[in-house]
Amino acid sequence: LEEPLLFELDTPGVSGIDEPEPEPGPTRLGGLEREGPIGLPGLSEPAVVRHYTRLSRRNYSIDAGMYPLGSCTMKYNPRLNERMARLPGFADLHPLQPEKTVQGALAVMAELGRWLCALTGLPAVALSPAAGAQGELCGLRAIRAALRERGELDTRRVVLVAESAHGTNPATAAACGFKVEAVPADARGRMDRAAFRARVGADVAAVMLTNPNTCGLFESDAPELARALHDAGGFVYMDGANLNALVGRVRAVDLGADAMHINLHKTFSTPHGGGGPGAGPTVLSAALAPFAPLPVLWQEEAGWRLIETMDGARARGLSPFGRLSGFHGQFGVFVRALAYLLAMGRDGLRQASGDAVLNANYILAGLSDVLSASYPGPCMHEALFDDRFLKDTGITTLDFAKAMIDEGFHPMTMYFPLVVHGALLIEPTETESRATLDQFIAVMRDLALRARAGDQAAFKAAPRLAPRRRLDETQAARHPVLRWAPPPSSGASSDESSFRTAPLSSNP
Amino acid sequence: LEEPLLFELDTPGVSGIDEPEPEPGPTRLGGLEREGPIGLPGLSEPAVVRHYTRLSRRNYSIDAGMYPLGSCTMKYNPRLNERMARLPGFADLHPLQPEKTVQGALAVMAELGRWLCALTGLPAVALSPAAGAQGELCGLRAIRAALRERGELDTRRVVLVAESAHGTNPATAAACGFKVEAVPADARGRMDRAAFRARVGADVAAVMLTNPNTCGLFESDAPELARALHDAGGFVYMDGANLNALVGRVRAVDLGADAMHINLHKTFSTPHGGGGPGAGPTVLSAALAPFAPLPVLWQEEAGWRLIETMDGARARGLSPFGRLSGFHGQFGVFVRALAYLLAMGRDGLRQASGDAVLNANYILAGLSDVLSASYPGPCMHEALFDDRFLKDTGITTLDFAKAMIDEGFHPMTMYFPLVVHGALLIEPTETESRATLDQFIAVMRDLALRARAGDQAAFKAAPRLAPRRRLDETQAARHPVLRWAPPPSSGASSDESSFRTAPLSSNP
Amino acid sequence: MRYLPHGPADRAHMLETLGEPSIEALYRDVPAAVLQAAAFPDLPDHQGERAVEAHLAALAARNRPAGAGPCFLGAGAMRHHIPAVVDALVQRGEFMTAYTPYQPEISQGTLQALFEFQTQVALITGMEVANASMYDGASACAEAGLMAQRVTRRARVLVSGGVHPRYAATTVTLADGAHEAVEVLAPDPLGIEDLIGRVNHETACVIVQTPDVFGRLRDLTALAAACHDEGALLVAVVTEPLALGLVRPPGAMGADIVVAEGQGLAGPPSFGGPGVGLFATRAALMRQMPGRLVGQTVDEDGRRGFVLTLSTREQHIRREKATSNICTNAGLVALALSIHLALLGEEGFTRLARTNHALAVDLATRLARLPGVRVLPQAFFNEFALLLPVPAGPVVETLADRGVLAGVPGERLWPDYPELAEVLLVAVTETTPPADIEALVDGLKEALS
Amino acid sequence: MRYLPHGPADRAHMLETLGEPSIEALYRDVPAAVLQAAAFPDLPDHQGERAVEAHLAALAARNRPAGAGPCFLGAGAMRHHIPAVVDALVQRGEFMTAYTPYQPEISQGTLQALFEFQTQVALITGMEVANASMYDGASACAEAGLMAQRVTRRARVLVSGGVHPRYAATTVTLADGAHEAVEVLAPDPLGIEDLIGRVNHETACVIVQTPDVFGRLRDLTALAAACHDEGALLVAVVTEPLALGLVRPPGAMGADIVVAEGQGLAGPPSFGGPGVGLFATRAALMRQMPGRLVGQTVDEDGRRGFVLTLSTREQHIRREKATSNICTNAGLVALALSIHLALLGEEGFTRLARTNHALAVDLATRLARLPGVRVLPQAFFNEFALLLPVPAGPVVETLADRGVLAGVPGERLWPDYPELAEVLLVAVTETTPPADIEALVDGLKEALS
Repeated sequence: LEEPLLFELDTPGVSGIDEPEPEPGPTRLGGLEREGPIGLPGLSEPAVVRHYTRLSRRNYSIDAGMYPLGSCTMKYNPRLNERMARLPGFADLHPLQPEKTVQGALAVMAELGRWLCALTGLPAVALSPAAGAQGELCGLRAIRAALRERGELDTRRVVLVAESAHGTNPATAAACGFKVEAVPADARGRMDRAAFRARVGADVAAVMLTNPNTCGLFESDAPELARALHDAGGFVYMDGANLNALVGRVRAVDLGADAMHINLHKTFSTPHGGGGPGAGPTVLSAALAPFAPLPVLWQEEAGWRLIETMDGARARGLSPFGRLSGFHGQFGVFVRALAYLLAMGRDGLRQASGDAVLNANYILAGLSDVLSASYPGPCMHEALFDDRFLKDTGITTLDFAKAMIDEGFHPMTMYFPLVVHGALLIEPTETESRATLDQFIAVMRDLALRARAGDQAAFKAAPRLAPRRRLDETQAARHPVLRWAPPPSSGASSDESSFRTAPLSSNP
Repeated sequence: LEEPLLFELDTPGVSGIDEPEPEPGPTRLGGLEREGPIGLPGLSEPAVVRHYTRLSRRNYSIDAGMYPLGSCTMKYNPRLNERMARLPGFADLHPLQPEKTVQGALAVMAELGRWLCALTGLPAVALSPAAGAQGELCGLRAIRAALRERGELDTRRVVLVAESAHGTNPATAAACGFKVEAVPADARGRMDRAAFRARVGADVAAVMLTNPNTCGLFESDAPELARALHDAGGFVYMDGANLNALVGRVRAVDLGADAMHINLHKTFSTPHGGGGPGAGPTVLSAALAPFAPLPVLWQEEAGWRLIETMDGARARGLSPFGRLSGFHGQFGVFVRALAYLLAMGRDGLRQASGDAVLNANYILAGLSDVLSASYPGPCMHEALFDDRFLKDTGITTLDFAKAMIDEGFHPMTMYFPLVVHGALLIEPTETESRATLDQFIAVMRDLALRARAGDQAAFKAAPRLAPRRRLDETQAARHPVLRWAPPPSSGASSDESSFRTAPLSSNP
Repeated sequence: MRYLPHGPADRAHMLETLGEPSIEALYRDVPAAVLQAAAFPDLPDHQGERAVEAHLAALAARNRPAGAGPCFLGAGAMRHHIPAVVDALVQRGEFMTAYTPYQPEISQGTLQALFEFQTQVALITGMEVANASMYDGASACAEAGLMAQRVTRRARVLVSGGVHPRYAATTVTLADGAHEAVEVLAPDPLGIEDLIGRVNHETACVIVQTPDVFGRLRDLTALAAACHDEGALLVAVVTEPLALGLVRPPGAMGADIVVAEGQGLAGPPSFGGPGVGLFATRAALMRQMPGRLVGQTVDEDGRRGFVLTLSTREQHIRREKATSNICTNAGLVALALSIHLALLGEEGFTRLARTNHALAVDLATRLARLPGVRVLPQAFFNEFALLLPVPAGPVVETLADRGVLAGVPGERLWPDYPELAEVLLVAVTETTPPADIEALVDGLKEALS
Repeated sequence: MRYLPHGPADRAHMLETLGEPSIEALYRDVPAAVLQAAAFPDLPDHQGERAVEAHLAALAARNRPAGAGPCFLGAGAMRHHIPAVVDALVQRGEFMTAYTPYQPEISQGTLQALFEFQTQVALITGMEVANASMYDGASACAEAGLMAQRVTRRARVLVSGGVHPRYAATTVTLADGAHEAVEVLAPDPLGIEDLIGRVNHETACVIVQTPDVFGRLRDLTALAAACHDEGALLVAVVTEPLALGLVRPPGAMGADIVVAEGQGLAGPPSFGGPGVGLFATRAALMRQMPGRLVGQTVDEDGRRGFVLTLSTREQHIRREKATSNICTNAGLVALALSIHLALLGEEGFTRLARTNHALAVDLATRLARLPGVRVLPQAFFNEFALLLPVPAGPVVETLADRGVLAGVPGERLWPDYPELAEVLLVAVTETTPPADIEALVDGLKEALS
């Protein structure tokens, strides 16, 4: 059965909400009443439940299967976290309640901050970044503010970014007004040490570096390179995307980081939710800490306070670079992450990162003879392969990925990092069992053998067992249809075409 | 991907629960310590979540689609009910708390009881029956107790049961020590009036009658036949299974009922849960009310009380026939049902029963020319067809039902009631939309035409798109395997065979 | 009317299709007088979700949740910590809103889960087979009596005085449907009743509980032998199955049928219902077992699958000759219990049992030091009867006013036995923090002084 | 360690397969000094679910839930009644634990839901297209400023003094990344700021809010015309989208971009996060829109399906040339909002808006009768600023001690503007019962006398 759009299920006059009609009375709308209907469809509560239940069943999810997405850290999302985030004492708090009525919530933020600082060894944390990319922005803005204070903002214009970095790194650096320069990788898949050293200088504001990097390899030179950059007056931004390999074993401070965002929705188990909400608290070194954005959590005799103004911050010796969100950040995500940290504890976190690395190496070893591993092991929490094993088969990494769908697995990350050709980046995380890993390895081996045996047509036709076969992404981008519009036949003449073809030049 | 059994996912040493080991200390077990392991498998929390998520995805459910099961009243289960039943003030109540600490819970029971009495017109209700079948038992035991008090228990030995009745009716009557006699149906699908009148007499304790009956037809003669039986000193037990056609429009009292169970999990929207828990409160006439089982809810000056003893009951003029459950019945189900009743209200319930009947007639009309309707309309809340339309096709009602699965619908009730050949009993309920009904009708029409066109092989092969194809039920019953046992190879020699073949005669 | 999908236009269209003027016209087979009699002047009209929620929340607020303070109530309804996962999974629509799995091809989720449940129940009770659950422990106990009557073709059922009195009463009611042959012995806090001496060739079964209602662990071995010598069955009742993580299961002591109440490991007490009845027996008696059974089989492609089986015992086929009139089970509660057991596993289940016992031993030791207080059972699991120097009922009421739910007083369970008025049943679980234990000890000390 | 599936035997087997002596050996690329430095003496070890729950529940108990008594707080975070269905569906693992839908074949659930969300947002804002959500209203506002800079190739962003000051601050921070060209006007409780007069050929956009932070409904028509005359864009901010059920949407008044905060219709305020930013614009500007977009297409069999589209704007492809560095959205909150709007439908949404407004009119009428109290806006929706005769901060603290959360005092939002100290923002929703309104009126009367 196909599932129509909500708008195609419209039953005029029906609502899934029974609020009573208010008594007629005066209005004070100043003549700004809405004219004409909105166009929202009417559905009963049963119709809504069935619609979304059916839609949900067209999704893959970590609850239903392994997500070997490299650099995405798709681990299990504990249900206790959800229960805790929904306690009325957390969920039903207004952000502007008097501070004396929310001391427990502020204590949650403080306690989470303590964990993050302890695990990274950095002294301060800005909790408010709403996601990893905003955390990067937070870090770079703090660096910019520090440079400004040093009077070097105009001279230090360059941010070095590893070739293998996530796209958010250069995008963020550019959004902060820096000039982005890529640093190449060497044959070992690490940042090229010589190239880096050669580039360090008085015009470099910072380096953005992921460690372990997106090839799943530990950047062994990181402490040394960081020292070199620090000596030259630059800062080190460490991308926390791959923190899951390090938690409880390696501290960012010991790798020379001045700033690092932490994806609570990856490393600390809060759900991805089909694309958010996440949270990207950013830890900061002593040099950057004063520039952390508002609000700043501050402990005083009367209890926890939120410093919300520049004046208030300055009175405490701080120079915030600004603010990133309307209130105090993703509080609901903080509760979930703290629940996870408490549940895992020091020993559990250390075991988890170890198991994550163990699992990745188990996959690397289990597949190295049939897939082409890009670098020798050991890897950290993810294993990188490239498409050499598909040479002359006519099958691409994409075809291979789609064939995995028919075997019941979500594909791994494809075509990233860009430093190898046709990359297949596999991150199992620690919450996959040995039985699942064995099954995954068996499926991957079988697919690789079938690919090499020349079963091209089957791969090109995949997926066949998914809710949809391959979708035409080109058409979607060339003629974007971003919303439903009533069919032309149904009365009011459709202006759907205007959503598609209006030229950019009609822009005022 | 196939999903193994829990036992096949065993990871020794792993647990999904982290309770700390207690301090070693003295035990007081009297030498009755367990010897040897139990054999429960070890699974982490992620493994458990994935196991059950995957299992759940192999189920059909009302959330995902229509369940046109005749006599089952598979309607939408509101989520508000679930939230209400989980309020700590309801869920976290111990049944033996001092009564002064549970006045709200007793008020819930009283309020639910008031609704049930008002809707049926009967003066009393026994809430404790755990399900419909226990409600039947409750009613018949009350009748037995009344007969005993009248000194007629030895003379009134017969319970009349309509030929079309649910199997629970004769089973219950037998369990209460009565002799069961069937009353045939007439050509109109109703209880044969003449046969009934002829059978009424001094040896008849009661009649068990479903109204609307299981052919989906209203027993128009019910008031008259009830009068005849009452005049002859017998009682009328009305099976409440089909109450959904009548709520808010027809009261059981006006049909002559002395007792009727009400399936809260059908008529009043609490979930079926894959087979329970349900609840079967039983309303009773003034003649039967004194015999209602313990506990009896009683209002006194200090508040609500539960009368738990025969002495206590006798002091209030009651003569309970006994008790049916450890505590006070399915309280969690009561909360859900009351939430539903409050949400629907008098007007909503009336509209719901009307919509249920409208939907059934819409289906009857939409299919009558291609399926063979057993009786002319109007029907009540369900529409009955038989397998005449499959004559000479080689396709059975079962084949037809299995083919529906491949079209995305749960099959209707098959081969029941027994009064027609190869019955197909379809009950849409009021919570299916017109769009769904149209889709259902279209699918059924299409299948009927394909069946008559002679597409036998396709029907015999159905279902093909379900998680399983047809299962061998004969083997399951001949060689029952009711539990997993470790495979013989894994150490301790398996005694699995003993679970299968031990002869009944080994019985002491 | 948010639960109704039809708009006015839908109803009009459908009636037009039918050629009917109104919904009321479809009710023409109902006598007019009957339709007219149906008025409901006292019932309110429909209400929105907020209004319903407010009404019920107000009723809930008139109760004192057990967990709002110290609580030592047990006696067949236990409060264990249920992991968040259990309720999250049980509330998946595919489980919660599914019907009985009569169409096995699209019900493998429920069926496999129940097959696993049956296996778990068999394992913890030490029996060979189990059914897919019954309404609750009390009705399972009664059905065990009926089953013994069927198996032995004898009428007499002997119920120990250590069996929960509500179970005994339910058994009398249900097993007495046709005969009046159930004998319930007087409650027996000291454990000196002579069951063995009462078993004879007319006995269908003896029903005994362990830990019994006074918390006492019982060795059933000799009783089982005596039953078997006379051709009777031994039925063992367990109201706290967590005990089976630590103590010898009835199956290992010769019981023929084990019944239990699983609520405590499945969910909150919910004022006593719904619960879930466990029912296990020996393979030889399988076909006499009441209730629903899931069996393993294969599909046309040879893949393992599960079906409801041995349904020829049941009422839809056997009608008046069925083994029982039961038509539903406690599917969703059974599922919750099974998920919890899956989470616990061997380690977690046995460890949780040890934790419960350790707390109970500690509490018993402290309470035994109070002047005039006696702990009755020598051997117990996580619950035990106290003998107070004064009637327990007023003590419980007094402590309730101080926020402590001290336990179940004898008068609540045995109102007909005034000699048990000084008995107080006290239970602890892993949810009982040390401070609560202090509160009980101090509260009792004060109330008794 | 209940979240870890490996037992000791698994780890041993896997290490053996790898030929490695230990997990630690796999960390050999990490300098030894770095490994040795990592000690965490102050962190506790793992804890069971009960212990974690107890710890967090104790922290939660140190807060006063807004719903525990009368609450009139708004100012960008609203408390609406969210039907039980919303959270039940959002918590389905298939939605909650899914990744970003980069593999469309197995992500149609999320994709179709977001496509529906985009349509709903376009409908209620009166715009042509919308994206799949942003972090929150404040960041959406800032992104609108950035987008206007890109579209117009101009730097200057003019922010009305009626825009929520936290939104203005976020916009300054984010839009100032490269330039310092954002001008925020002083707060303007009386609505006399001259925006039109400040628009010129250097203006990228004007950002204005309606209802503004003082609750005032604004007619944007003239301002939009002025912007368009100068080649600038008009950005409209809505912090309470329920208003759009009753008042004319910015799209109908000429806005080019509409941003809003959807939290109030999606879930509880959760101390301010996560929220969900709505972002809608005209079709012509579609390719300059930041954030994730879902588009309709077909699969190989010609069946309708949905994909993430126009991703060439995004950072994984464009890297430093991306329209934005944003990489996630607020998918699950967007889903919640969409489900709620699906439940409401045209009828429910507009009715709920009428209910909110009626309550606000009633409250405003009563409060205006208090001596010395002035209701500032003439036209408002469900929130309005009061001018008190005394500073509002202490009044709020006093009433909080009496259990009434009276509103947001001026000093909380505008600490730098002491002239706004007497302002109190008061909001009502359908969750405000009449008794709470009485409590506020009485409380204020008392506090002011």
